[in-house]
Amino acid sequence: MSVAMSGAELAEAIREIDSDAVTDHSDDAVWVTPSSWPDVAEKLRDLEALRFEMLTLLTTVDYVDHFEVVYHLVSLSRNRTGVVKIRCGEGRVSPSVPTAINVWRGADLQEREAYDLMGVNFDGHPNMKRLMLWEGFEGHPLRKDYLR
Amino acid sequence: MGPNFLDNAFFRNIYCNLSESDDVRCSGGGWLGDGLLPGGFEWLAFLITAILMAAILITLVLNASLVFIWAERRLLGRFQSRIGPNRWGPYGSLTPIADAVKTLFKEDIVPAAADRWVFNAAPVIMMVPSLMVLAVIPWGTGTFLADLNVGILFIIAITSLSTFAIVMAGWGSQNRYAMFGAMRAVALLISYEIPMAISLLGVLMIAGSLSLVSVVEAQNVPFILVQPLGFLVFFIASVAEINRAPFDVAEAESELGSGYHTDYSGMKFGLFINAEFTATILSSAVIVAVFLAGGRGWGFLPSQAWFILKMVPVLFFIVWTRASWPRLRIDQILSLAWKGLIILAFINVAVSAILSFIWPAPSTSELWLMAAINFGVLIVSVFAISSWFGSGPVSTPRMSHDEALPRPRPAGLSAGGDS
Amino acid sequence: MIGMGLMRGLAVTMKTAIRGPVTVQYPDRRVGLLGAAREADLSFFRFLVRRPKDAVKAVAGFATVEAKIVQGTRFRGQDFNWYEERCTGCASCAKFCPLGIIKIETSPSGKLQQEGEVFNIDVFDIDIGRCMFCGICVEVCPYDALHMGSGFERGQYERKNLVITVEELKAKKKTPSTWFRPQQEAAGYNPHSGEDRPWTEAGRHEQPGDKKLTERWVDER
Amino acid sequence: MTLNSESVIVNVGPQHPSTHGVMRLRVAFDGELVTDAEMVIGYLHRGSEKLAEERTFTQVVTLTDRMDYVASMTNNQAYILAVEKLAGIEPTPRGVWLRMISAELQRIVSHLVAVGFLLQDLGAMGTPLMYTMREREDVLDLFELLCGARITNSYHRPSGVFQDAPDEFWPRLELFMANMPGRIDEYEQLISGNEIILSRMRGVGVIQPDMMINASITGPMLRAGGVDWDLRHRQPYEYYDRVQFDRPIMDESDNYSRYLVRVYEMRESLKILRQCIDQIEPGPARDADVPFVIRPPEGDAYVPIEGPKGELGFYLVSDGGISPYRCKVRPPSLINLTLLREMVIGLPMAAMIVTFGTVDINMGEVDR
Repeated sequence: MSVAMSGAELAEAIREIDSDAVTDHSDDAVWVTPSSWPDVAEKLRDLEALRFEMLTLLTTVDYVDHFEVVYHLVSLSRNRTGVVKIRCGEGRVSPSVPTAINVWRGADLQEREAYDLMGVNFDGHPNMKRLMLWEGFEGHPLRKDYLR
Repeated sequence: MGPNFLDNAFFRNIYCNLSESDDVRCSGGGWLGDGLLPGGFEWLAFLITAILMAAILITLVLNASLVFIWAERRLLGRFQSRIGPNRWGPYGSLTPIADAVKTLFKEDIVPAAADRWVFNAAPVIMMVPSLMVLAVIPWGTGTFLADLNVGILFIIAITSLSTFAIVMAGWGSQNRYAMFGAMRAVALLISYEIPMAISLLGVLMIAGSLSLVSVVEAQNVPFILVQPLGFLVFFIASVAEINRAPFDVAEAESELGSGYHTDYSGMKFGLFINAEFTATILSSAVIVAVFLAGGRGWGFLPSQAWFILKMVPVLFFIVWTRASWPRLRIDQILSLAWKGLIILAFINVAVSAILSFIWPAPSTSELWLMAAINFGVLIVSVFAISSWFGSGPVSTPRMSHDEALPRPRPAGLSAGGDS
Repeated sequence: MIGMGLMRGLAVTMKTAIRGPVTVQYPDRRVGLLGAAREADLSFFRFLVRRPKDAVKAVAGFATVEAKIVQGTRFRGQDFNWYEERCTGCASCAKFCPLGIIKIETSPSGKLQQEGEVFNIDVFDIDIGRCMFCGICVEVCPYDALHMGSGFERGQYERKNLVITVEELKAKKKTPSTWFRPQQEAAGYNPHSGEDRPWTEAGRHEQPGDKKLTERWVDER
Repeated sequence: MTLNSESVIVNVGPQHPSTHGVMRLRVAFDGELVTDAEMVIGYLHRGSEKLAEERTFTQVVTLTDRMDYVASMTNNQAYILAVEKLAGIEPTPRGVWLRMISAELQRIVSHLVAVGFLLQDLGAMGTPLMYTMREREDVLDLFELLCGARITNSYHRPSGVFQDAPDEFWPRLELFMANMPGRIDEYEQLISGNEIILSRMRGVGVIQPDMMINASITGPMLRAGGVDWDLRHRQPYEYYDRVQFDRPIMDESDNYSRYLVRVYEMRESLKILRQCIDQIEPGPARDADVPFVIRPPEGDAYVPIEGPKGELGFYLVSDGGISPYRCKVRPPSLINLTLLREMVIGLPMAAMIVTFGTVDINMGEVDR
């Protein structure tokens, strides 16, 4: 049975990597800052105590005043799951998060989809093109202010 | 020696009615007497009879391809636990005709980028070799258009023509799928010409003639028994030559749409399909003539009937393999030809050469002896080749067992318990 | 030895060919001589003697019999069954339809009945050209007035003909599917039998003619 | 000897017999060999996630049917589990067993379709496909008894299933369970030992397990690479901790092992089904107190399940309203395609088609 790491545990572990990274934590999730993300992500994958080898789900949520990128991580060897969230685009302006593709290859298509439908930019992604919709489509349909 | 169709009663009657031939076989005259045409016009009688015979044979073969299409669809259906066509006509037997009518009424599309001449000529050329092979096949006693003394050579030469048609279709339609199919088909056809020709050498050595009629006459024992290895190679090669499963890479519908005839529609497409099925029928006819003693059989049926009866199992096997086996990849097909079949064919040639050196004109009992030796050669060489091609042990999944045992549940609860 | 796997494959296809087809034919079934005899409920020889004409037809492959399609009683068909007597015009179905394809227009009828005022239903259009037969309209109907149908033959040449109107719903023979109607299933009703189901037997509520109900709604007032 | 020839770019799809839907692969060929591949998707994008935001929680079940239309029951299951976690609804035991039964039947169907169409890609004239479709029909008949629909089931509801299985369902299920092992053996006879298939599928499309983990690839593909990762076992949801089953693992990580793992998983599914039938308990199939319109508290929930194609999950965010604020699907089909380019480069065209087939995707789920 996999164990879900609580937000507090995860927050503590991430603070050890980068003391300024954690902004907040809840029961099951931890919020980190976008700037610290590339470093934190790599450590989350590589540190012996954590070993989150797999990024199962990457998604974005539009909370009207800001966007949130949600990472669901799984450690196959430790049989644990963890949730990391990043707030970005405060005030709905240019939401962007550093890409995780160098750490988890599985972020590739998911980041492209998130960019396509939610308009969150993943800096450093080598192929940041629309995935589902065609080039030249205006707007990002999953945003709450998107009107047909 | 007069025209060869004189052996056949029907055509002899027509010919002898028309001409004042002095052939002994015409001595009884025709049904209506002798010589409707004046003397000196034997050539006209010959021409009329020959054209009539060609017309009958071509019509029969083309119609047979319709029957074969129906039979194949019914059989494929059976093999796939379906019914197959059963709506139009008794047991769906008129379905190919309905298909033909439909194909005729379809729009004839020529792609804008296509090379029109090449594109339009390809299906016609595709039909040519199928119909030309018809000429030398001895369908029964006297039922053949030409007893060429190079009959087998003629078949091998003419069937190569279809390569042209396929390349023309692939190139002319300016479609990449078609081009892929055409390139594959060319590689395949050229490769399989060689084992096909070499596998026939053994037959020729024993029969002592290239004429198909003589080959049939030489088969006191069917050559499938005398030349089992030659038969195996020839059968595989001819299935490959006619682009049938498991060698249908040229039209590989799961990869290339439908290969070289992707862009064809209407009756041009129909011609391709018809040529394919005609080629299947004719190659099975060649197999029957060369390896299954042609129209030879017991007296209670005419020789033509024996010939057709022998074609049935060959065609059935071709359909059966089509239903059962997937397609090989083009590189595997080529390596099968160059590394497997050619070697087998050469082994066959060597053994046959020795045997025919020992028995230059084999009697029936000597043929049986040859058959026994050749079966030994078949088994040994196929074993040797397959150990070379061998695929190694097949692994199965290891089962990862569940550590957690099921929690105990209260007993006595049935599945259909009421809710 | 190479080739044994191929031979086993041939054996499997041959076995299947001998076992025979499993196809269900529709709209009618072509039968051979044996099938025709079985269909006529006669032994093979009796069939030959008694009905030689049919036997010849069957041998020629022209004999057809009606196709039998076995379907579950919960089959969600496309001809909706609507019981006018049960409907109050509350429009729950229209509200909860995920696609919004039900159009209801009501007008007050002016007469009071037991469970409150009853509305005339002027329009009850179901655009089954866009319907996905999820059955949620049936699930949310509080009065068991709407049922899924059991039919599936409604091919039309124009999309506009795919709209089921209130007149059609009223006139239709009622063969409701037992989808989300467990009481129908418990009663053993099979919609494919073609039996007309009166509105009094379709729902889970008491019949308004019931004594208890009269007490509850009329006498108490 | 190599020839420096211009590579040919071929559009495989969007309409192509072997792209399993409307998908387009732009492939550069050098002769028969693939030198580059890029996938272009979105032809079937229907905006299901956006549509879900304006439907009530129960109405969204109908949308999940249409994502992976080969495995609607498992989609329903994943979605309903997410809703139950979000709203804190406790399902009834009989409902859970029925959900497991339907999900395992659906897994068999999905694997049947995967195997059948894989053999179709291999050029087997549709014979194995017809056989697998024949068995699929049996399962679809069972689904018709259960819920009146064959493909778009919408069978699961928060707190259970919408209606208990009818009486005639159980004997039919037993009949299916009795027939199925023999049928699977038949496929194995027809397919597994066939030399043509062995030569075409073994050692082709190999992909390293650590690479797969890094690329989030899950499901039979990962298990064919030697990684024992099955969410039914690792994160037991529903009552999967009460049933015993094995997980077939292969180490080759090639096309053949992916195929074989699916065949063996069908047998395991039958085992699970048997235990479900033995253990199912009487009771209501659904909690009558759970209303049609539910209002989960604010928050988010993600529940992954082991779908037939990989980890299938729904991430739901609620703002306390009657419809999900955000509904995100974790589509295994899409994410398993991440490494497609790496897998097919250097292969001949025919092997590319087969490799693509063993990933087992469903375009309804890739594009949503």
